[in-house]
Amino acid sequence: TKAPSSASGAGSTSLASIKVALVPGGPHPYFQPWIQAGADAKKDFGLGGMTFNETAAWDQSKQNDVINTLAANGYNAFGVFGVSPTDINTTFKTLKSSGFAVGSLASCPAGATDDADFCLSTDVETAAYKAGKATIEAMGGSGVLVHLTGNNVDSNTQRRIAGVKKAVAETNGKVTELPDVTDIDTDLTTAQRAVADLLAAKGGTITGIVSTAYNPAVAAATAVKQSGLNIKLVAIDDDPTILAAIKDGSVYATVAQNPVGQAYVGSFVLGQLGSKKCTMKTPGVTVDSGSFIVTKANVTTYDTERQATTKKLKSEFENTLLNCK
Amino acid sequence: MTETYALEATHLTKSFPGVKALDRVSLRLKPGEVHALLGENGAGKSTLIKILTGVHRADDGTIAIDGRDREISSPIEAMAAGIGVVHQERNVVPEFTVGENIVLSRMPRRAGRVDWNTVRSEAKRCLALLDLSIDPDTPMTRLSAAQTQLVEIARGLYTETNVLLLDEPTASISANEADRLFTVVRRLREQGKAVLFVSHKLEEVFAHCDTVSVLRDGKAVLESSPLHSHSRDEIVDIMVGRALAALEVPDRVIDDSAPAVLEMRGVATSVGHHDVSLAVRSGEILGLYGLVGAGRTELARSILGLDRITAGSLEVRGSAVTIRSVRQALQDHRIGYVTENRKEEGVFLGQSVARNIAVTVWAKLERALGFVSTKSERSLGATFVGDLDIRVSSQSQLVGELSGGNQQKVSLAKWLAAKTEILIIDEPTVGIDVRTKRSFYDLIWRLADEGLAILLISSDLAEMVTLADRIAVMDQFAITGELDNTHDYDSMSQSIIRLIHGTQVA
Amino acid sequence: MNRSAASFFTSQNFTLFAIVIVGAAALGVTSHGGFFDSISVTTFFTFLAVPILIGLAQMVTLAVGQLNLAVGSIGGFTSCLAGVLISSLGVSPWVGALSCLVVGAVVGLINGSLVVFTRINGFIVTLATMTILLGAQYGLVGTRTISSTKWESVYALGRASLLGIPVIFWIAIAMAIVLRLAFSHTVTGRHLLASGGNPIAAGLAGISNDRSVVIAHTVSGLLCGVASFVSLASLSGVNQSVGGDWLLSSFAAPIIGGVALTGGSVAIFGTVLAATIVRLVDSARAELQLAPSWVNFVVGAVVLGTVALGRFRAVRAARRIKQPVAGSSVTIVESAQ
Amino acid sequence: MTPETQQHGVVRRVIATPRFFLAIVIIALVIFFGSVKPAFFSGPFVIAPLLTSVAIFTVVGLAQMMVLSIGHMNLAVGQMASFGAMFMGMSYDLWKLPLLVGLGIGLVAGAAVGGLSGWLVARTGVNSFIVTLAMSFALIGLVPTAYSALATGSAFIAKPSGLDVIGRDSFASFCFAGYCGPNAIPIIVVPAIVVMLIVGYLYARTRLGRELLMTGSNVKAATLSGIPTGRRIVLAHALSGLLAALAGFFLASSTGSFTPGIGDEFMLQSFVGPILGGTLLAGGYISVSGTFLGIVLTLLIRKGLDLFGVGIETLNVLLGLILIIALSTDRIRLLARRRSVKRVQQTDALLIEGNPL
Ligand SMILES: Nc1ncnc2c1ncn2[C@@H]1O[C@H](COP(=O)(O)OP(=O)(O)OP(=O)(O)O)[C@@H](O)[C@H]1O
Ligand SMILES: Nc1ncnc2c1ncn2[C@@H]1O[C@H](COP(=O)(O)OP(=O)(O)OP(=O)(O)O)[C@@H](O)[C@H]1O
Ligand SMILES: [Mg+2]
Ligand SMILES: [Mg+2]
Repeated sequence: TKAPSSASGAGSTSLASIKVALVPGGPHPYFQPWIQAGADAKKDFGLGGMTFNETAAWDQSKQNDVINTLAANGYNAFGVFGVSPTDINTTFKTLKSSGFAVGSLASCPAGATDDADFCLSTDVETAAYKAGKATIEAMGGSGVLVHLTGNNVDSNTQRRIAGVKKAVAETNGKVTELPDVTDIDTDLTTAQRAVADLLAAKGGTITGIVSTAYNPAVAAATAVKQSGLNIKLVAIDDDPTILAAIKDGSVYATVAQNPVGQAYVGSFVLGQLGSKKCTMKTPGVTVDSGSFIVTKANVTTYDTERQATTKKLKSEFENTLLNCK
Repeated sequence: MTETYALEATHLTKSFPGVKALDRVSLRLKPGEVHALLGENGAGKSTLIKILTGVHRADDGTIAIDGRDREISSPIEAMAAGIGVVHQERNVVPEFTVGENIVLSRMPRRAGRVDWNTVRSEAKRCLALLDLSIDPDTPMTRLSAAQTQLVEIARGLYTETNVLLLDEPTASISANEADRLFTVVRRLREQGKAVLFVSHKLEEVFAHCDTVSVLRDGKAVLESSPLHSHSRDEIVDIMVGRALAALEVPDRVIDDSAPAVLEMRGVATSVGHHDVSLAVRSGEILGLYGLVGAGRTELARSILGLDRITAGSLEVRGSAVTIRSVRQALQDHRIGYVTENRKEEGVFLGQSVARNIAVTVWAKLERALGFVSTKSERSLGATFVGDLDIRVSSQSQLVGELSGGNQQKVSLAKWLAAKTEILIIDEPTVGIDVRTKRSFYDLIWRLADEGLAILLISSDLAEMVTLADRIAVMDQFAITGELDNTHDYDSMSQSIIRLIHGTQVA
Repeated sequence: MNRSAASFFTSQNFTLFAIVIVGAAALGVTSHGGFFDSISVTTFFTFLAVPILIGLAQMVTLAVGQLNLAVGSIGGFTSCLAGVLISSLGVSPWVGALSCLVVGAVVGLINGSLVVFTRINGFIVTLATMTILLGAQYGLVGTRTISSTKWESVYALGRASLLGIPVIFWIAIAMAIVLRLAFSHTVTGRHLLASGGNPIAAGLAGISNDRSVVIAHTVSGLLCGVASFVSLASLSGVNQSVGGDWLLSSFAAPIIGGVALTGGSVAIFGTVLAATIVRLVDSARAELQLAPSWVNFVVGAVVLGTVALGRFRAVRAARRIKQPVAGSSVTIVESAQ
Repeated sequence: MTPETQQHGVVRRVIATPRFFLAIVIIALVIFFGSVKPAFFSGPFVIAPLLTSVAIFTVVGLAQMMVLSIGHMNLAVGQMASFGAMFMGMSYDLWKLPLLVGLGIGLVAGAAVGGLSGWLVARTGVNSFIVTLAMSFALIGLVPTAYSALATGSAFIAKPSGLDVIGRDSFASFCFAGYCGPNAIPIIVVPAIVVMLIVGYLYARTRLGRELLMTGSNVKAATLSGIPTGRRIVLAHALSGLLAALAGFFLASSTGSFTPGIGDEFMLQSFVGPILGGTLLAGGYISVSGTFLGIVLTLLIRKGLDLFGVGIETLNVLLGLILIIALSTDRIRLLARRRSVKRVQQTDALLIEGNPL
């Protein structure tokens, strides 16, 4: 193991000396594509090391522990999904002060400042907005919509709520929204019970459901199908369960994000920054990694579009965002 | 030809961490005899009984039942061997009914289910043996302490036994109820069963037992000797290990004209007392006698503010007071209460001797920032350990490790440390051996001579007649009379019994 | 037996029953009768099965004076194991789903044995097994959700109904009845209660407290297994989050239902009613469109209210019979555990 | 007893404490981790974060130990921490108060909810397990609701001056005559040590501490000895809430902001530390240093496993196993000791750990 301080030496170092750590917020299906994308990036760009560590278990101090331990183990470039958007800048600052390259992946810190080198993430609000639009489209432009989502006190949840509200507002009152159902992403039972209760209580009036969290989406897909009600459902992410539901028609659409692009391009940029070959033109810049509406029509092909976006992202960094020697 | 014994234990040895509770003790019970097992506190009587009933395993020694060697390693095996037992500690399942508690060791069942009808009829049968008419369906929690003890005894009679072991069954019941037990014991003797009887009440032992064994410090110092070949004093000397001088009742002078420090006038309480009037002067011992359940403990609790006084007045040193808590009783009025329930209410088993004694005086030892120096605590403790002759290895010894008598002294010491002037002492010598009892008597007299006003509650009539200066008699939550103590047992006991029976048909 | 018939409708149960009736009626009114239509009824009872089962699972350990912090993780682990057995190892759906019961019981047996052999407090033992099982559950499924389409036949059971009420609810009720009979009419059941009520007395009566503890934990594990089976039959799939919300509700039901933490008592009807009340709160939340955090509020308040009320009632009753219950007025508190 | 045997006894007694056992295991683990993974001795990335967690969780453990001392439990430690921290966040963010004033307000808030639990326990006689469980339910509902109403982005992010110093600085930022302190030791250990000393002093030297222990040892006897047990129960719970809030403050200062998630991870740790350290669940006996060592041990193990790159599933499995093994060896060792036999028996009688006979 090498001392972490050696990474901060002056002058450019070879990419082989860069060991990238991808640290998700905790175990979640969203992050699983990072494993393969990270491995690909390591091979394609000749990085010295790559690890994926999800032991943070959705707790900021545990995530800090994980990151610190990785640093002690010689990792010197970090792609991090901050568990707590309001706290993660503090962590970024510490890492930066030790001379590490830091990217905020899949989620940006809350507030205006970003102490990481860059943030490569889905624009959460835009994705939710797109999902809202898709739902409204499926509903035929009018009706009653309800938004299912996760932890209410997470600033990303607030952004999602805003995104859906924006889409609803654009209908000029043709679509009304029931109060948001939050905090039901904790576990599948809670999600399913909440969805079932919702359908039992308001099933007759609801015409569209948009779910911007994982467990509620899984639960809603089956519940809507079983109830036989004519409710259009739009989900988020492209977990196999949801894709299967799109194929069988129980889910109208989903908004896929681009985890592969985040990890792959993120690792590339981290390699460039860590080896001191490049610097960011604007430190802390936010880049949208893209979001994609997936319906029955493009369920088999949307990934091609996404791969293209990933390519574009990489060249965007190379050509406009990075300042290379 | 060797005799067949109903039970023959040979050379039983048992060590607990730090103590040898039994050292090669042998015990022989013949069919048709009532055998007394005597000894001071901690002599090993209960340990012996626990080994015979499979609660503890002996380190060494053998047990034979009806001449055949038996391995007894669990209560079930003891039952199977025909040994019935009433343990010293009360052990009932409070959530169950009386009936179920009686049959707990062998639930009657039919077709895999509990046969509740048999439970009831069996329980009724056992209760009837003791002339008790408690309904077997009564929840255990409804019973008084004495009734609970009687149910324990009934439980010992449930299974068909050849040997019945009774460990201080009469410690907390009145003479009346004890008599019912002895009727059963006599019947068992006639049926050729063997009974082992443990008690600190020597009167009972001499009245009902045939043979005697005595334990001292875990060793048998007298084995299966005919009881009536010994005098009472001889037995005491054997138990104690040296000649114990006869008890000398001191000549106490009471100043009748002195004002009362604690006085109750026409008091009624939330728990049901009525018309209670009594007065204690400083330097005086007022005995409060009554049968178990008469309401004496509750009266003490009302004085301490644990139960409410609803009518009448309570006066301390001449002025009427309302006491709301023990703390107030102690700090404002210097009243202390030595509870009858030492283990549960009197001492802190898991704490050191020093802390147990100092608990009432921390408020006084306290310096700035709540600081209490361990040194002052210990020097205080040392005073009382010496003064009351409490046997401890050091002041940091845990009270749970002391013998019962020494625990009782600790329970008293904390009130002396607090310099109380009025002391209520409730059943001070329950389960305490004869020697320790003596030292307690001396201590109580000494405290009175030093000027304490003492309200002494006891169910032991002999004790009352020995200790008190005056005796108030309580029955069914009211004072039925008050007597000057002549210290003559026969006349006093008759007058007292008359006061009790005046209002109650026995 | 008239004693238990009497206790069946003790005032505690009666209060709970009244709350259920009033609550359901109120919901019926606010929903303009919608609460009583068949979809609502089905939904209500479908999601009542698991709370009842885990409440009973906790109650069995409380009966012997133990706790089971691992209820949720036993449920989560067994359901994920069944999911993996069926989807990856090709085990037939019914065998896989019923394996929940066996595995649950085995885990319970391990819990009980650990408590007995190591003499470590059950709180800590089940805390440790909880952690272990959470790890194992994650190890089994990672972050994916195994869809219930893999066990259609079992899943069909989750939607089947009998007399207009879901079969899985009847399963929970059947378990409650079996437990009730076991606790009031079998010798083993009485022995468990004796061990819980006073272990020393039980020991002296020849009852093995060790055996009681092991049996209680095993039955508790088994009931968690049944709850996990019911989850398999009613959830759209299983993933690492299953069981995550069981722990607190498993305590809420028996405690509101009147089970003493100190052991020695059970309240099966009370537990079922209490679970129903919590479920009513849940339905009301959906009906009134309140944030889910309200449920926590209400449940917290109800737990406190019920126990405090029960306590005051006990004190009053004790006073009425003028027989102090073991120095009740000195006991300002019961020591924890 | 001769002085010699007495000394022998003292040594034996020290060796027989759980603390000694824990210290030995900790030293062995440090040597093991250090020699297999030299990165273990990395000051800023291993030692300093470890010490920070130790500081925070020692306070959490002490918060639980407070109520354990009277034989109660506090299942709401985590929620009390988040409740107290919420008030600190509000003080800084909404009311712009200085560090210490906000801290004080938060501590009072923590003490108030703790005191409320205690009051309910003392007043109704309901078991503390239930009361604090219900309290945690209520706070789980209340705190996030309050955050979403009061905080933009559901977190209070304003930082009064000094917050970062406590939470994130090490002695390396304190320089004197050109020499700076080690970067392996975070500032946060200082307040944590102060808290340990105060709590230790409370129990070892003051009347209040003694009265708490007596209340835990036997509440009836304590009442009958004139100790105001009701008030002591309220006090113990209030102090537990106060320390929980303090731990919440430490955690917020080290992660960066005041969020409703503070304290989510406190409950289990809060029991493990004191119990490993020898504190009795039944009440009446505590150990501050034991609690500290118990916390060090568990966090050290966690850190070690992290260093070896153990995944989340294995980590949980191993932590559970280690907990069982550590406690069963501890129990075996305890049973070998005469003094503790009685304590163990008391505990047993209360906890029904199998056959009491
Ligand atoms: N479980 C135990 N653990 C350790 N020591 C014990 C235990 N039980 C009894 N002892 C010790 O063994 C000795 C004998 O106790 P035992 O209870 O047999 O006395 P006893 O003769 O019944 O006294 P008493 O008249 O007070 O009932 C005492 O020193 C006691 O402290
Ligand atoms: N069922 C019971 N279980 C436990 N303790 C009880 C029970 N009934 C009464 N007690 C308590 O036991 C003690 C002795 O009660 P008991 O009825 O034998 O006599 P008493 O009237 O309280 O006092 P005394 O015997 O001194 O006249 C009292 O403190 C009482 O509160
Ligand atoms: Mg004895
Ligand atoms: Mg009495």
